[in-house]
Order: sequence, then C-alpha cells, then structure tokens
Amino acid sequence: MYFYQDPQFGERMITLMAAFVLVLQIAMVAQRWLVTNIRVFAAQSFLLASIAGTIAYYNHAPHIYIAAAMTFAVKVVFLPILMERLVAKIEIRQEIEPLINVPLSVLISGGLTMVGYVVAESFYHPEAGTTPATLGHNTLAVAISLFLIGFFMMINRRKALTQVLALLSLENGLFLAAISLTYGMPLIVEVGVFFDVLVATMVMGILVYRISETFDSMDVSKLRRLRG
Amino acid sequence: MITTLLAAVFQLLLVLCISPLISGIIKTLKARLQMRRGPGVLQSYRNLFKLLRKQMVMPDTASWLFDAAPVMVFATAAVVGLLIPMITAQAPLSLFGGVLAVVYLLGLGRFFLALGGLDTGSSFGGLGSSREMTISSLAEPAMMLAIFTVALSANSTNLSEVARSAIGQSWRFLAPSQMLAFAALFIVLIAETGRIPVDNPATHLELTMIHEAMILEYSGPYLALIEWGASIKQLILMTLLINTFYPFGLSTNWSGASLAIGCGTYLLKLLILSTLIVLVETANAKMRLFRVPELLAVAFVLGALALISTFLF
Amino acid sequence: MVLAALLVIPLLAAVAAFVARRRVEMEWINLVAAVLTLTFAVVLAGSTLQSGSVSAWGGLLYADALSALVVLLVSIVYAACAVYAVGYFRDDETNGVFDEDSDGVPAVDRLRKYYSLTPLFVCLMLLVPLSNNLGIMWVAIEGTTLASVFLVTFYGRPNSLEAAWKYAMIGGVGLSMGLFGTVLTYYSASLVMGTETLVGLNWSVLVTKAAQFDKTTMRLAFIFILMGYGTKAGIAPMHTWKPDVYSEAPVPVAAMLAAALLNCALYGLLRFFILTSRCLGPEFASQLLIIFGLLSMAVAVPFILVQKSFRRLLAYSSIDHGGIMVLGLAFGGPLGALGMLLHMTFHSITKPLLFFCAGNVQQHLKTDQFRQAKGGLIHAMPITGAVFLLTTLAVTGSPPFSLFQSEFTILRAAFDGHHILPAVLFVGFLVMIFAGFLIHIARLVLGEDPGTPHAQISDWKKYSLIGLGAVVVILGFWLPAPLFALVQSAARIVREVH
Amino acid sequence: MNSFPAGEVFAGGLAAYALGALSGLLLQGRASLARRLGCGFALAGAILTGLASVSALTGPAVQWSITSGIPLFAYSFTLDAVSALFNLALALVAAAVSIYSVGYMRSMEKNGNLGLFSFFYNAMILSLAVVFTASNVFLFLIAWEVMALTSYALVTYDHESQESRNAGLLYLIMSHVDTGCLLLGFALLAQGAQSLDYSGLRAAASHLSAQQQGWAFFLFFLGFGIKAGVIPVHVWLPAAHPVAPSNVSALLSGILIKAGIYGMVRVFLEFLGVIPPWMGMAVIAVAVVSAILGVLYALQEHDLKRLLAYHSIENIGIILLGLGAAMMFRTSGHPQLAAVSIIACLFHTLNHAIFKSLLFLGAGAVQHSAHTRNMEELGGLIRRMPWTAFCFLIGAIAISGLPPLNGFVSEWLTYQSLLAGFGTTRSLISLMFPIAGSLLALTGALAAACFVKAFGITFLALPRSTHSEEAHESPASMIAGMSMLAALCFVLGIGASWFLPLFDGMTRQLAGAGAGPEMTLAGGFVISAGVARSGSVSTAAIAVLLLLIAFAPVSLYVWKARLRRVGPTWDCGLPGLDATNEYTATAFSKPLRMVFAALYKPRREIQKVFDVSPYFPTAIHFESEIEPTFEKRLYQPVQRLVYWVSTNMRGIQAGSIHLYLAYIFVTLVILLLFGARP
Repeated sequence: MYFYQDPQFGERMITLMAAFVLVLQIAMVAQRWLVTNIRVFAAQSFLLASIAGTIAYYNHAPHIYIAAAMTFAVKVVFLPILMERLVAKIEIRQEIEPLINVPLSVLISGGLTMVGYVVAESFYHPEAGTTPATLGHNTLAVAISLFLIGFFMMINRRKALTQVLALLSLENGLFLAAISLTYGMPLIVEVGVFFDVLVATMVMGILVYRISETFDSMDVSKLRRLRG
Repeated sequence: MITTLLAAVFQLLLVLCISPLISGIIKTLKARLQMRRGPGVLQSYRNLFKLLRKQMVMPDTASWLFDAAPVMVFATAAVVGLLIPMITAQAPLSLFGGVLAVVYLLGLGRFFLALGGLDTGSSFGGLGSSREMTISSLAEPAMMLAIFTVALSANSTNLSEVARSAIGQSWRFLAPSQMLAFAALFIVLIAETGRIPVDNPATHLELTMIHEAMILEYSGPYLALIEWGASIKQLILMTLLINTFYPFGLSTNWSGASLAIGCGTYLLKLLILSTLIVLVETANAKMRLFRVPELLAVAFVLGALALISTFLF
Repeated sequence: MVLAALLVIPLLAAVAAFVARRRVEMEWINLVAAVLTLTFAVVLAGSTLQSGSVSAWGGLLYADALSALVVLLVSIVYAACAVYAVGYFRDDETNGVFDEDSDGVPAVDRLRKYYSLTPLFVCLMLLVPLSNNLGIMWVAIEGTTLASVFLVTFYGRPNSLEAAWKYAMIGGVGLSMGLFGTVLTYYSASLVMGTETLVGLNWSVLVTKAAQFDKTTMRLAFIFILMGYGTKAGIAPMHTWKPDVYSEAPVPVAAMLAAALLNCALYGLLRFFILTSRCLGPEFASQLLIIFGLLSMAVAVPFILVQKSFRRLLAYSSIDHGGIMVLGLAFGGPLGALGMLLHMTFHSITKPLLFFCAGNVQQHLKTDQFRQAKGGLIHAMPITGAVFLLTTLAVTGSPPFSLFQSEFTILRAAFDGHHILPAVLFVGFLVMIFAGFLIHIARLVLGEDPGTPHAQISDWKKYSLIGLGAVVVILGFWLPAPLFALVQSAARIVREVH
Repeated sequence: MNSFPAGEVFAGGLAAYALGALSGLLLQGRASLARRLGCGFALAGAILTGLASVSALTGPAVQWSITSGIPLFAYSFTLDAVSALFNLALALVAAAVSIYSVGYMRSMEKNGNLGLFSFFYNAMILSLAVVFTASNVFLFLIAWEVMALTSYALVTYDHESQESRNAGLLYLIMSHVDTGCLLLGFALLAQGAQSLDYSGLRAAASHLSAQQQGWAFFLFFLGFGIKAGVIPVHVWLPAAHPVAPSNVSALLSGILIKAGIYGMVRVFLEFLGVIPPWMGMAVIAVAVVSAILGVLYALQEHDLKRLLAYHSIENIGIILLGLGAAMMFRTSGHPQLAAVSIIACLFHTLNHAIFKSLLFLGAGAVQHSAHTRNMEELGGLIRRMPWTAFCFLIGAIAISGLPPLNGFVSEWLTYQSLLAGFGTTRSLISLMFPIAGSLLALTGALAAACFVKAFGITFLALPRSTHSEEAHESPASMIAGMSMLAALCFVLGIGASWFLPLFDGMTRQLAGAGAGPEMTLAGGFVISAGVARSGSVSTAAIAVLLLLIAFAPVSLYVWKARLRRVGPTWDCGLPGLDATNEYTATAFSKPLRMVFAALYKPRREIQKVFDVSPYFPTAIHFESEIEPTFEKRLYQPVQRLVYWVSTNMRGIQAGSIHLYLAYIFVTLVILLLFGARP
C-alpha cells in the first residue's frame, strides 16, 4: 500500500494543515490590508476544505466530500469575490486601523491560543482510544483558538467589512471542529449551516453597503448614537 | 348599697366644703409667713358666695363651649372627689375608677377649660390654654411614674386597694421608693395646682399668667365654678399625696369613732401638707416658663428612680 | 399534517404578500395567515395534550407539550401583532412617515417588505420548536436573525441602521457560539451513538441517551450554548443589542422580538439544559443560570430607574423578564420549571400590549422621549393612557395581574431549593424595577392637560389594545384549565431531569 | 345566633361591593347616578358584612372555599373571631363614610370621573374585606396589593395636582416595598408548608429554626409596619392621607392602616408559634417611638388633615403597645394577661377606626365648606357649622383618651396590661412596662393638647379669613354620617363593659385563654382588668355622675338670661378685637416647639416692615418651619444614593459595539477557563 494510505500519515497531515490554519488566522490579525485580509481568509478556507477532503478520504465518509465541496464553493470562491466587489464598489481606504496596535494584538492572539489548548487539554482521555477523541484533542484546541482569535479580531477591527471577515474566520473555527471531531454534522444540518452562512454574509454585505452609504465611512466605532 | 350612697353624698359634701377652706388656709399661712395679716381663712367662701350671686358678662365672640367649660371643670373635679379615699380607706365609689380615671377626669376638665380659654378670641385665653396644656402634658408622665410606683407595690390601680395595702405594711412610707415617689408627686402637685415656682395664682401680670390668663374672661358664677373646681382639684391632689403615702388614721370600718379619728388625722395631714406647700411657695421665686420643663424633668427622673428602687429593694 | 401546516402557512403568506399589489391585500393575507396559524397551534396543543408527542416528515419535525406551548405563544403574539400592525402602519401613512425619507421608495414597497418578511420570520420562529433535530433548530434560530434584520431597518433611519448592525454582529457571534455548542453536544453524543447518523442530533433520540454522554464535553458544550442562545434571549451581559433594536424597530416587530423570539431562544436553551442536567446533574447548569439570571435583573435596574425613552424602558423590562425566567429554570424543583413556563406564557401575552401602548403614544407624540412628552397623556388619549398604566402594573408583576402568580411560584421554588440570597435579590430587584417603571409611566400618563389635541387612533389599534387588555385582566383571575394543563405537562418534560 | 347564615350574608356583602364597583365602571359619564349607586351598594355591603361579622364574633368560625381558575390555590375564606372584629370595624366605618359620601361627592361631580371614583372606592372596601377574611396566603397577597393599587388610584384621584401625584407615587412604592417583604416572609414561612392555607402555615411554623423565625419576624414587622405607618417607615402616610378626598382619607386612616395591624396579629400571634421575648420588646420599643414622635409631629402641623394623619401614627403606636405586651405575655406564659392586652390592642383598633374616620370626615366637611385645610385661615366655624363642630369635638375628646368615651377605655386597658406586665418577669426587662406606660401618659397628654389646638383654632372664636366667614353647614347626609360615628364613640365608651365580653372568643383563639367573665364586675356595669385586684373603671357610672353633678350648675346658670350680659372681649383697650388678636396655631404650639427644639430643629425668620421707626411696624412677616428629620436624614440620602449609582452604571450601555462584543468575549473566556474543567 502507498504511504498516503496510512491513516497515521493522514492524521499528521490533518494536524499540520490545522496548524497552518491557525497560523493564517494569526496572520490575519497581523496584516493591515483589506484585500489581503480577504485573500488570507480564502486561503484559510481552502485549507479547511482540504482538511475536510482528507478526513473524508481516510474515514471513507462520502458526505464530508460534499461539505468540502461546499466550503470550497462558498468560502473560497463565492464570498471572497463578493467582498472584493463590495470593496471596489465603495471605494474606501484600503488600510485597516485596528483599535489595538499589531504587536499587542499578536501577543493577545498567542495568549488566546494558550487558552484554547488549556481548555482542550481536559478532553484528552487516551483510555477511550477512539479516533475522534485523539484527533479531537489537537484539532479542538486549534478550533477553539481559531474561534477566540476570530472573536478578538471582531473586537479589534473598526471597519464593518473587516468585522464580517472576522466573523467568517471565526466560523471557520467551528467548521474545523465539526469535521475533525465528528466528521461533520448530519448532512442536512451541514447544508442548512452553509446556507445560513451564505445568507448571513450577504445580509451583512448589504448592511455594510448601506452603512457606508449613510455615514460615508465604514468605521462602526462611530456608530454610537444609541446609548443609555 | 345604701351605706355606699350615704358615704358618697357625705364625701361629696365634704369635698365641696373643705376645698375652699384649704385654699384659704394656704393663703393665710402664706400671708403670715410674709409678715402680712392676710385675708383670713374664710375669705375663699366669701369670694365664692359673692361671685355666685353676681351677673356675668359673656364675651360676644364666645360659643356654647364657653358655658360648658366651667361646668365640666366643676363636675369632673367633684366626681374625682368621690373616687379617692379621704377619711375612710374604702373610698365610696372607688370601684368606678382607679387612679387612672382620676388623672384622666382631671384631664377632661382641663381640656374643656383650655377650649373655653380659646373660645374668647382674646390673646390671653390662647396664651393661657397653650401654656396650661404644655405644662400639664409635661407633668403627666412624672405623675404616672410616681403613681405606678405606688400602684405596683399595691399591685392595683384602685385607690382603696392602694390605701389598704399601705395600711397593711407598716413603715412602708420609709421605703426609698415611696420617698422618691412622694417627692415626684409633690412637684407635680405644685405644677398642676399652678403654684409658685410654676405659676403664680395671685398674679395678674399678663406675661406671667398661665391659669389666670385662661379664665380671664370669666366672671360671676362661672368664675366661681372654676375657682371652686380648682380648689377641689388641689384638695384632691393633696389627699392623693397624703393618703396613699401616709395612710395613718384612715378608718377601715364605719364605726363613728374611727370616722372621727379619720376626720381628725385627715385635717391634720392636710394642714401639714399645706404648710409644706406654703414654705415652698415663699422660699422660691416664680420660674421663667421655659425653666418649668426642667423642674418637671426632675420630677420624671425622681419617679423613674422610685420605680427602679421598688425593683431593687 | 398539523406540523407541516404550521410551517407552510406563514411561508405561503410570505410569498403571497411579496407578489401582492395593494396594501389591503397584504394586510388581509397577513391577518388570515395569523388566524390560521393560531388555529393550527391550538390544534397542535390539543393533540400533544392527548397523545404525548407528535412527529412528522420521518421524525424531522417533532412536537411535545413544550414545543406546543412555545408554538402557541408565538402564534398568539403573531396574531395580536398582525391586527395591531394594520392600524399602526395606516397611522404611519397618515402621519406621512414614509414621505419624508430620502430614497423615494413608495410606501407600498416599504409595507411589502414588512408584510412579506414578517410571515417568514414567524415561519422560522415556528420551526425552532418544531424541529426535532437540534442542528436544524440552530439553523432556524439563525434564520430568525437574518429575517428580522431588515425589519429592524424598516424606517431606514441612520439609528435603525446602527441598531441593525449591532443586532446582526452580536447575534452572529452569539449564534456561532450556539453552533459550537451544538457541535460539541453532537460530539459528546457521538461517543455513545457513533457518527454519520442522521438522527444523531435528534432530540427524541438524544434525550434517552443523555445520561451516558461524555461529561467534560457536555460541560463545555453547555457553556457555549448558554452564551449563544443567551445572546439571542438577551441575557446579560449579552443583552446589549436589545434596547437599540427594540427602540428602533417598528412597534409590531419589536413586540414580536420581545414576546415571541425570546421564547424561541429560551426554548433552545431549555432543550440543552435538559440534556446537560441529565448528563451532569442539575447543579452545574443551575449555578450558571442563577448567575446569569441575577445579572440580567441587576443590569435592568439602573436603566429602568434612570431612563429617557419609554421604548428603551420596555427593552430593559424584557431583559429583566428574561432573567426572571432563567432564574425560574435555575431554581428547579417541582415549582421552578412550572414557574418559568407560566412566566413565559404570561409574559408573552402581556408584553405585546405594553409595546402597543408605547407605539400609540409614540405615534401620537412623534417622540419616544419622556422629556418631550409633557405628561398628562390621559387627557389626549384616555384609552391608551389607562391601558398603559394597567399594563405597567401587570408587567411589573403586581397582583392581581398574572405575572405575579408566576413570580411568586418562582420565589417559592427558590426557597424550596434553599437559594435564600438569590431569592432576596430577586425580590429586591423586582421592587426597584416596579418603582422605576411606575415613576416613569405615571409621570407620562397622569398630570394636568398639556393641551395636546385629542389623538385619532385607528380602530385596528384600539381593538387590539382593548382585546389584549381584556385578556391580560382576565388571566389575572382565570387561567384556562387546558392551557394550564399544557404548561404543566411541558414543565414535567423539563423536570424529569431530577 | 349560630343559626344565622353568617357565611352567606358575608358573601352577599362582598357581592354588593362588587356590584358597586361594577356599576361605577359601567356608569361612565352618569356622574350623579354613579354616585348614588356606588354609595348605596357600599352601604348595603357594609350592613351585610357587619351583620355577618357580629354573628361570627361570638359564634363559631365560618369557612368556605371556591376553586379558582388560577393554578396552585383556591379562594378560601375564613371568618373567625379576629377577621370578624376587623370586618366589623370596616363595616362600621364604611357604612358611615358611604352615607357621608352621598353628599360629599356631589361637589366632585363637576370635575373628575365619578364613575371611576366609585369603582375604586367600592373595590378598595371589597379588597379590604377580603384581606381581613382570606385564609390563603396567595389570596391574601392579591387582595393586599389590590388594596394598595385601588387606594393609590383614590389618592391620586385628583391627579392634576403635583402634590397628590407625588404623594401617590411615594405611597405606591412604599407599599410595594412592603409587599416585597411580605412575599419573602410568606415564602419563608411556606418553606416547610405543604399548602399555602393558613392552617398549613400554622403547621409549618413549628419547624422554623430560631434564625428563620427572627428573619420572618423582621420581614413581617417591616412589611406590615409600612402599611400601618409605624415610624420610621411612616413617611408615606402624612403625605398620602391629606391629599386624598376626605371620605377616602377617612377610610385610609380609619381602616386601611389597620390591615397592617391585622397582619401582625395574625402572624405574630398565630403563625410564628412560640416566639422569643425580644420580639415583643422590639414591638413595644417601636410602638413607644411611633406614639411619641407621631403626636409631637402632629402638634406642629397647621394642615388639619396632616395633623390627623400624624395622629394615626401615634395611635398605631398605642395599638402596638398592647400587641407587644400580648406577645411577651404569651411567651412568658401568662395567657390571662395576654388576653387582656390583646383586647386592649384590638379594642383600640376598633375605636381608632371610628373616631379617626369621624375626625377626617369632620375635616372633610370643613374643607368642603371653607375650601381650605390650613388652620391659620379657619376659626369661628362653631357658629357656622354647629353639627360638624359638635361631632368633631366628640372625636377630639375620644382620641385624646378622655372619659367617658371609647378612647379612654382602650387606653385604660393598655395601661392595665402594661402595669400587670411588671409582675411577669423578675428581671430588669419588667421595668420596660411602667416606663412605656408613663410615656403613653405623655402621649395622651400631648394628644389632648394637640386637639385643644385643632378644635380651638379651627372652630372657636373669630374666623381668620373670608373662607371661614363664608363657610356654611354641610348637607344632611354628611352630618348623618358623622353623627353615626359620634354616637358610636359614646356607645362603645359608655357601653364598653357590655361589649368587652364579646371579645372572649377572639382572645381564646389568639391567647389560648378567654378573659371574658373576669372582665366585668357588678353585673356588667364595671370594667375590670381581668386579673384580680388590678383595678376597675366604669365609664357608664362616670358618665352618670358627671351628668348628675353638672345638672345643678347647668340648671342654675346656663339658661338664665337675667344672669348674663353679652359684652365685648377684653382687648387691652385697643379699638375693637378682631381675628388678628387671636392666638394662632403656630403660637399655640410654640411652647412645645421650644421644649422639644432638639427634635424639631425649628427655623424661623421674621421681617418687620416699618416706615417711621422700628417701634411702629406696619407689617410683620413671620415664617417658621420644623425640620422633617426622617425625610431629610433617612430617605433623601438613600434616594440620592440609588440615583447616583444608577446614573453611573448607565455607562454600561455606552453605544460602542466593540465594547458590547468585549463583554461577551470576556465572559466567554472566563467561563472557558473556570467553568469548563470539572
């Protein structure tokens, strides 16, 4: 049999790709250009799709292929294009001004990664040697860190669009967790989730557009009329 | 039943008769102490007699309350006279009301008198009523404390019971609690009967008047009723003092001899107490109105001490 | 059949309203849909009362007493709002609200947006309790957010846009936490039941096996679920979107968000609460819920005591009520769940009325600021003013109104569970909230006549006001036995934990 | 007697009240009809409930229960002796007030919605009747709050005036605080109990720990104390009672605050089981403070109705003295004494209900015809409205506790029980009783002073303003209502020795021992304090004696025209005595203001206006006020604190979405770190 049929190899690959996903997430925190941001997101989603594919291959779970395909279609192709269109449509300054400066943000995301591992560590019980558990132990940590970092990015970003991006990357964390822990949700749920993500992004896109129309800026930290 | 009725009538007459006498005695003694000849013991009777025959002037502002006040003052005082033991340990009608009834009946009389004072519409009436009510309401708690001390040692508020128990335990009047209570009640007596240093019954100087200011508008028979009622009240308070603390000679049965003894000792004790009052009156000058509360506070403290000492000894 | 109908009717109504030409058509479509939904909801309640649970579409849709109760409440609120909305938007039109806005959208298109999105919103809200699969339930809840975002921006004011953005963002984050929780639950279940089963997330299956789930995962899952659905239910500190949205959305929408959507979110929470307590025992979940419930009540207090706008006042009141329900759930015991569900019932009948009153006042005065409304409202609008005072008393849980019954039940549950300190705080907060509410509303309604002209209220509004008011008053003295039976059996479903 | 269908009659009475309320609600706009029907139904209800209560006071307790549509409880009523007494008081007051209202409310027809008024009026009486009769916590609480809400509506009936709006709000908020306390208290009691019926609570009381008992006592004392208006939680009372229409204030002061007393009697004497002595002492201490401060504040009031309101506080204090004594006696195992003090407490409750509502009705009549409550503008009314003046005088004598009226009897009983208390314990505690007694004496005397002022300034001498010059006697119905209560003051006072035995059943229920037969001597002609040799009084005899002795002078002088000549009052030779020479209310209370300056902290300013020399002022502007200590030292600081905190906490909702997200984020991280691992 070929080396690539060895499940050990597959697991290594998955963990490796998961690590890359995490790296990309932190990169997203670090860099300061809107379009790059979108592209990094696309790359991250691509890695996720391939993780899904790998898992599907090694565990002979055909429905994960569908999940992978949908990820590719939606998060790698459709949404990035949509958002770049939007950026082009409302010609805004490309630069992202985070609320917290970059080095500190990176440090914080490192800390959040730690949190992710601390939390996930309590899930490692080797006595129950089932694959999801052992595989889960690594990827769950990554997933939680992705989630937290994405969340942090939402807080850290001024522009409406970048918040949307952060939200999407946060959902990538979810997706990773879903496929790696349980080999994906039941298919119908998957479909529903993807549909929701799609609609949500479009809705938010429209909101972003209307905001930039109404306030001639995408800086949501200026939206502070409603208080008390 | 019949004896009670007779006793009641007798005591009523006694109260009505000797009350002016006592105030006369006090006046005379006072005069003598001040090196004056004085009007003579019977002067109060003459005053009453004169006033009762005179025509009276009703102020045009007055209402029916002006009429009600003197009657009520007189009536309440007389009724109280029936509730307290004077010469017999068993007061004729003491069943109908103990010491609380006494205090509150006098209060009723005062209530109407004060209203009568306000009814005239002159400033004096109001001034008098206001001060009278103030002083009496401050005197009340001290009085109650002193009375409670006695009542508690007799464990009854029924005056006849109190007298009997006082007779029962000889030398009780030497107990510190009794002494203190007596002192407290004596101060109250001074205040309630409007004597120096609290009030000056003889004055007609507007600013110092209390009782006199209240009855300024009264004349003729009404004035007589009020004066008479006042002297009865004075007699009653004095009797209360002497018979609850020093119940010597109170007759416990209806035999003529013991009644005679009772009368004698009673008059004697009254005389002694009057002298005491006169001494106090001549020895002191009248206080400013707003020093009076201090005096009454002293009385209150004495009463409280009396209470505590019943408890300790 | 019933389950399907409940979902299909609003969906069709949405489509029909979308293609409809004239305003009157849309109004009638909406009204009819509402009435039909309500009827079917009643039927469903009846059938669940007879035969424990109903399911359809190969176990995809599933309804027991609990879901039937939520469905019933949602459709009641929908019906009430449908009636009120007619009058509300007609008055808006006569007040010329639609003329002055910049992008010259004709009024009827605005209304089309409302009349077609609302049934969709309702359809998704109904899907939440009806879906057997917890994943689909999540999808439905997320869907409600998406459907209602554009209802919030109905007036297209900058403020409503801001509110919508906060709503979408916070809601999005919250829902993704909810999804994370769902995934983790699925995971801890899959350790027992294996993966790639379609029924793997079906409530009817999970609940039977909950005891054997993986404990640690379940803890983590519940934390995420609590945060997620808590955000949707507006439990502090995830409540921050509520005041903005409730004050900016059109009154019928706000009423539905406050009275119906709250129930759906709490329903989701409830289902997971049951699983968690079966898996871990009640303590863990209860402690968390007590903290969050008290926090929500505490947060509501200062904003109710010092408040400028009566629309936001209502929002804080529903934050407070969310906290109360969560507390009831947390106190547990035989009375806790019952108290919570009773409270849910009474709240979702009382709250819309409060919003309607506020709506009338706002439409009359053209403002929702207390300062600009110079008191003495009772002279200009006697009916609304009186009902407003009445409902204020009702919603602050003072007897004889029904909310008092549930609050007292919850209090007893607290004492039975020996949660003394929470109980004391509970009552303390209730009193303060009552004081704040009453001071504001009494100042608004009573007082000498400021000389504003007598308000012209359309009959639709008047009737919905009076009708619902009558229901609120009656509920204080008489709760229909079947309804109570429904609540009881729903509570039993929650309580079988112990 | 027992054949009398008390339950049915009582239910009929409740139905009558309900009908009255309904008619008021339906007859919007038909003011005059609404007024007649409202008062008529209320009167009918009062008569029926009164009859039922009289039969239940002596007969056995009546119980009935209706299944309710509300989950977890039933409308269960019990008309036992205690309920009967309070219901009797309610019925008497309600009857008189309803008669009075027929005339009084006519003047209200022009402005305001009489239909609504009579709805709330009947609803309040109804809820009161239910409060006194409910035997289920849930029903009690509901009726309790309905009572609060309806009375709020009545207090703010004239909601156009800022004063009544604020007073109403203060009242409603305070009473909600007390409902909160009651909620907690009852939940605490019901903790062990199976059912929420009173029987269940009695059963559960036995297994309360001492600590729980203490908490329950505190909660209930605070809760019911607020309603009863004991100091320091009284502030709502002098604010709310004056601003209400006078027939309502009569009900509020006369009977509504007694609901607090009712609650205390029920809980402290029935539900709490065996209670430690400190509870009784606490009650007595609070009672003394309330009595003295209440009357002292009353003395400085020139607003007739506020003055009366403060006297309600004082009398609540007197009532609580009896209650506290009863609690201590029950603890120390003297059921006989406890019985006497309970009678003192509840009889004074009844009496106060009667004379206080009488006084408020009188004040209402004055305001009704003179259009002012300010005593400084009144005077000389005794000639213009003689009947009102007479009734008010009766009330004043009764409330000052002067013989032979009813107030005297109950105060006398209170004294007796306090004195008897001295013997019960051989420790310094027993000093408390006589001290309390002497302070009660102070209260009584001050009350007398205060009512000399109230009556004298308001009704006597010359009118101080055109208002009171143009005053006229009130319509017949109002006089009828007042006369009824005045008559009751006489009857209950002089006939006390015949009424007191009726309370036997009640004392058996509460103290476990009746004091009936020992209460009277000499063939029911004399009241005795029950316990042997502790004193006796006969108001009847005193009254007779007074009449006999007064007969002589009256017959001799009063009606003898030749003996009397009318002349001008002595005016120090100034030309013509007029109202400016009269003593004012301020002047009257001046000496006491100076004596108790430490409490009042009086402030005054005098401006003399003169043109020639300071010795000939043309006008003097005098202004004096006392410091409202509790409002200033206790309530305003708390209120300020609450608002300060709330205003600062509003920063939470600062409007920035990043902040909002941060809240969620931080919470999540904390939960993950500390909640996730077992």
